[in-house]
Amino acid sequence: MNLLLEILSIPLVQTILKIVFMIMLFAMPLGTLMTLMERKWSAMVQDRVGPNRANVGSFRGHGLAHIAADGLKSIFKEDTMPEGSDRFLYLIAPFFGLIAGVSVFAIVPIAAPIGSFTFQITDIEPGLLFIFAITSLSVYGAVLAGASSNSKFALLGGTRASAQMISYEVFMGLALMGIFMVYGSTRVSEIVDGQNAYWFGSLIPKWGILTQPLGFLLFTTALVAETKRAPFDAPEGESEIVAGYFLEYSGMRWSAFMLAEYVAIVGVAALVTTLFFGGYHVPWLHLWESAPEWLVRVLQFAKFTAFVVFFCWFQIQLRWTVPKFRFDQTMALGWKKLLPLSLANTVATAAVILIFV
Amino acid sequence: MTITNDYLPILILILVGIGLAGMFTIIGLVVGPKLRTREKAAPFESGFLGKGMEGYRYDVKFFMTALVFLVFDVEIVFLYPWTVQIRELGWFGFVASMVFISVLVIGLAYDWKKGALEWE
Amino acid sequence: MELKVKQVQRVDGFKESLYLPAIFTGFRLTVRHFFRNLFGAKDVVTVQYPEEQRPVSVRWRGRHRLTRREDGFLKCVACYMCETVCPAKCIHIDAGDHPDLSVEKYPVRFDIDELRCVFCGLCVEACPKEAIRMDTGVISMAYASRSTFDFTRDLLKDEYQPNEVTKFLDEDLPKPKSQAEALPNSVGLPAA
Amino acid sequence: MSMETALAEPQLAGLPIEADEDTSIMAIEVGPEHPAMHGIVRFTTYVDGEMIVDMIPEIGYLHRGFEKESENSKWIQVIPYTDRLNYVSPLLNNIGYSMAVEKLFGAEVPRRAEYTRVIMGEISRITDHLTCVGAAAMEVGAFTFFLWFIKAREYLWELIEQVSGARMTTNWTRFGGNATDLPDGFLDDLQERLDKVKDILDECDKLLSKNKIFIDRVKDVGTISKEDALSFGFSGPMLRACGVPFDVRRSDPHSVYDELDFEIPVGTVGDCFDRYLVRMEEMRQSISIIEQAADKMPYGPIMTDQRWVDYPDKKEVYGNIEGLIEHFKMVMEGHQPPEGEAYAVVEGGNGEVGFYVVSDGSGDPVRVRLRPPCFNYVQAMKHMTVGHYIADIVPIFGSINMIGGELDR
Amino acid sequence: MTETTTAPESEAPGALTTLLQQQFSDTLLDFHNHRGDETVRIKRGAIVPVCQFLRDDPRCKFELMVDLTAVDYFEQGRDPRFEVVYHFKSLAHGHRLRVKAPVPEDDCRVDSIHELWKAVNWYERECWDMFGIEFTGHPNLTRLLMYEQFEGHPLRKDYPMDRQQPIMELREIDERNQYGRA
Repeated sequence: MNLLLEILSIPLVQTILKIVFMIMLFAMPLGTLMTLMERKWSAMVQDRVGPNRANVGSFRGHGLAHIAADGLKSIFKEDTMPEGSDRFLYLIAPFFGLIAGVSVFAIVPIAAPIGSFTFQITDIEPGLLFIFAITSLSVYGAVLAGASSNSKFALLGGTRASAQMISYEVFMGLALMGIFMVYGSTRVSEIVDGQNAYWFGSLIPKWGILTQPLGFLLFTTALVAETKRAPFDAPEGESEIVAGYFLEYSGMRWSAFMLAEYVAIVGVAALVTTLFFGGYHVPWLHLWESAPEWLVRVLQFAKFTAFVVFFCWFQIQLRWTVPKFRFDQTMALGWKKLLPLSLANTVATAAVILIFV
Repeated sequence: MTITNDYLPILILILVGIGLAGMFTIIGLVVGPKLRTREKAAPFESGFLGKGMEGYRYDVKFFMTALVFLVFDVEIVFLYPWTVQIRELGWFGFVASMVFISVLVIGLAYDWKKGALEWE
Repeated sequence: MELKVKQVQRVDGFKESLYLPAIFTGFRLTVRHFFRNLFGAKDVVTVQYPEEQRPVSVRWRGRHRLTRREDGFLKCVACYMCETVCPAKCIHIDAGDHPDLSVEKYPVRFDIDELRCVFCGLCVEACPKEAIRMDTGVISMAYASRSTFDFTRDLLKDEYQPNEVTKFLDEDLPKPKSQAEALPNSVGLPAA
Repeated sequence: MSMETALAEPQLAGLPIEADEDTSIMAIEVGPEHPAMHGIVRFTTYVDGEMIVDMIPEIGYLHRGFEKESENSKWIQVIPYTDRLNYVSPLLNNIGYSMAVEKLFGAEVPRRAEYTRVIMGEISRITDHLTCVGAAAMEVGAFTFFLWFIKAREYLWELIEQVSGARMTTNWTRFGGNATDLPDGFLDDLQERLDKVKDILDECDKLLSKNKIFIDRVKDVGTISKEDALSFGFSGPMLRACGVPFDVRRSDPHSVYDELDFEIPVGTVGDCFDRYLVRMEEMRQSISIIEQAADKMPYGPIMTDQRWVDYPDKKEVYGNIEGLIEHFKMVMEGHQPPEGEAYAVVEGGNGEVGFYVVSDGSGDPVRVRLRPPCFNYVQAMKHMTVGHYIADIVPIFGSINMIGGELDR
Repeated sequence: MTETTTAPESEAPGALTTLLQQQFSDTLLDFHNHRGDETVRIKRGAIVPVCQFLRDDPRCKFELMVDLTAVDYFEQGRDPRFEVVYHFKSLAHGHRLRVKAPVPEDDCRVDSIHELWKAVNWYERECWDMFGIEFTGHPNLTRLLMYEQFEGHPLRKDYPMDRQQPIMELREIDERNQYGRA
């Protein structure tokens, strides 16, 4: 028993356990579930039933078996490689999306720390700046996939993806400046703790959505554009350039792209929750002073998960509500509307902080 | 708080990402059937046997976008320290940053006027 | 009536250029549908096909059926009208002498190639005897082998199972034993 | 046009640039195997970056020889073929062809038959517009919109099924009337379903018509001027979107449309947005037409009593020998319209559907010609797309409502 | 057989026919007004001036070239064998007109009117494709519905229904890829 506790107190072991929990038990299952939920939820919006036919024996689980069926199907599909493609780049392109998607969870806390033990894989000082660095990595996935496929449609998709993603990165950073100013840090744990404060005694929590409403809109928009989902899915553009940058991919490598996309959805939801909705903090929980510590952690994790699921749902709902932008309109929206807006937001936040604080 | 403790997890995570994608690739390569035909190997060309992207040239707009991005992204990086330290730096920092931001805005206005933002 | 012209309204003003109001309106609609269907599938129109079948109208032109006379014999008199009028040329008839002398002919062979059939219903209209009908209500025919679609006179059988290979043979048709027995069954002639 | 010809005579192919090693122009095949091509057609698109500089449409992928097949059939056997022309509004084709043959016969159609034709034709027009608008919207990303429209279309197709016995392959009209009358209780069901369709139209209108993302995609895209549209032979909603109030239902009054009150929606600019709005409004007008026609529906026969125009009444066929022989003769020899030629026109789902029929007095047609409305639209695709982005092919092509069966016949 | 119908001939000429009679008296072959469809048959050489007149004259003002097709009277044994049929519609006056130009089999050509209406281009291509009637002056008289290697003209009455065409090779997209290159 002591030995076990001793092993568990080694930081590296703790880190690995956290990673296993976050990735294998939280992000990946949620991402995989999203592949089905995208279809089920869209079906509900569109007055359909959605997939419900795959079965294991008599078990259908309202379509849950489709997750396994999809996986099995793509395993047994041929992994094609188009003629004249750059084999190495074609091979490594699916890696980047998954790396970026997974790495986002490094800085997301899911519950309050107990002593020195944090429910967060790592709490680095640059925090969100790291996120920007990582998300820009996923540009490579799209660009390399598009460039190496030796297909015109894929190339168009790849170039579109690169232009769109780097552009939206600019004001993704700008949109978050307000948050940095309000909470005075780029470290995620400090931003989350900053949101645990209240206005008017303990009436209204100081969540990011309330301190930075415009920042929230801009950041969410930029993140959705970063994940190349509707309404910013011009790089995929399934009706004009067929499937965009991953047009030539099939089988498991195609699944890697898909999984990366859905993990990214979860990542976006986790980031939005963390930065704008108090992270794991359950509002007004501090009023219940006698709450046992474990229950508080469970409640915090439950609140965090609920918000993450809600924002996953929100992104999927958004996709099935709005049409998509044309590529040049995406760019124009970014550079001509969102960029000035986020600059203005930054300046206004700075002025307000300096005047009132 | 050492570099190792803070950044090792990120390295591990990147390895996890690589591992996942690698697993996917390897499973696909090992288990999937291999029946290559000429039609299947040809890049998609709406039903014809295409020749791929020979002769394609990038639109110059993409390079313009890259240039504009470069300028803005690098300049925005300079703003981060100010945002974190805004209370300490006070109005002096604000004015200084405004000068900096106005340079950015002028740059944006110039690009806009020059049509670098138009996708025509 | 005079020509009335209505100019369509191209709404594209300031409110639209904000993007968000329209997106919120859209959200209200889609979310309403989502929750209506999440709790009780109130708006779902999907038909779960093999278990649940869409009710078809009584006029639905489905698989063909050959009707019988009161004595159980085929109504068809092998007049070739349906064969002539069929635009897909999917009906093939061979005529033979009817055991009931008052009827003259009956189809020894009556084949319908349902793979060629376009389900236009012209054969039903052309038939002067109401011998062929398409009122079985069968909306889909999906069988494993091509030969199953070559429907022969088995169509006559009241409970037709195309996957069973049993054919409806001439022996299965009721046969009057003598002329005297045959004549009263026919229409238009006085009973002997 | 082959490339050699094009290069030899660039001014004829309308080449925008000279043959030159240093151009950055790339050919992209859009179609036939392409998700936006919901009929089969090939557009060889030449793009400079993302901008379309030239486009060569190629059609004929769905050519089934309708005209040749018709000339080798009897007159009545052509009606099932017409279902397969514009397969989202088959009844309008049925009506158009029957009108052409009736014109040859000089036959009168009973008023009840005309009114049912109006009701069924307008239902078909709504299904056509639902498909067109829905599919075009789907391709700019509004998938929900499309599926709600398809739901509405399903309600209407079930109505068509109640009357004709099939959803799409209706084969419903005959020369001098219709094959079947409206069933009992049809008009109540009709009203109920029309109300549902109206609700869906309102809902979809709210979802999309004021959404700036959608407006951005369709506004000032694929604009065609009034003069060009006329010169290209546009008709139907495409021409009306340019501001020309040309509607065959009013300009060449047929059937009982002159007893019904409706407005012709017209646009101003002639872009995809106008076409979308015109079609949306036309569906509402069609619903109003159906409601009026249902109110005014007279009682009476549904087939003409003129002999030799259609089969004799079933009662006569079963009851007396003259009727039987006449029936036999008409089935075996076919309907025999008198010698002559006729061009009958109906306002189809996407424009003027004209049938030109020539008879030599025998049972086989000499010529059955369909004038397909979307033939002209696809011809004008180059005119409408050059100068736009690749992504604009999608809304433009969606708005012209190309139906492969009708285009290629 | 034709109890209900009357013979199409001996009907009074319509207003447009009269106008065309005045303008093109020497090229007008005959006319009829069967079932209210005003129809004129003209010599094929005069098709361009007649169509020009129909489009531009304020009394005609046919903005729409509705349809262009041909009819093969092979089985009827008529001479000339083909007839090219034009349908026009005027929005200003609301009238329609059918113009027919007979074309003999041995000299199977008629002047193209593609410069008058933009829509004509494809209609003439289709007509050439289907009937083999050559439209002189057409900029790009190639097959439209059929493929380039198709043999024969399918809508001619002497083209048998069940004729087999030679099987084509799988087509690659060489030629069109080379846009703007020598």
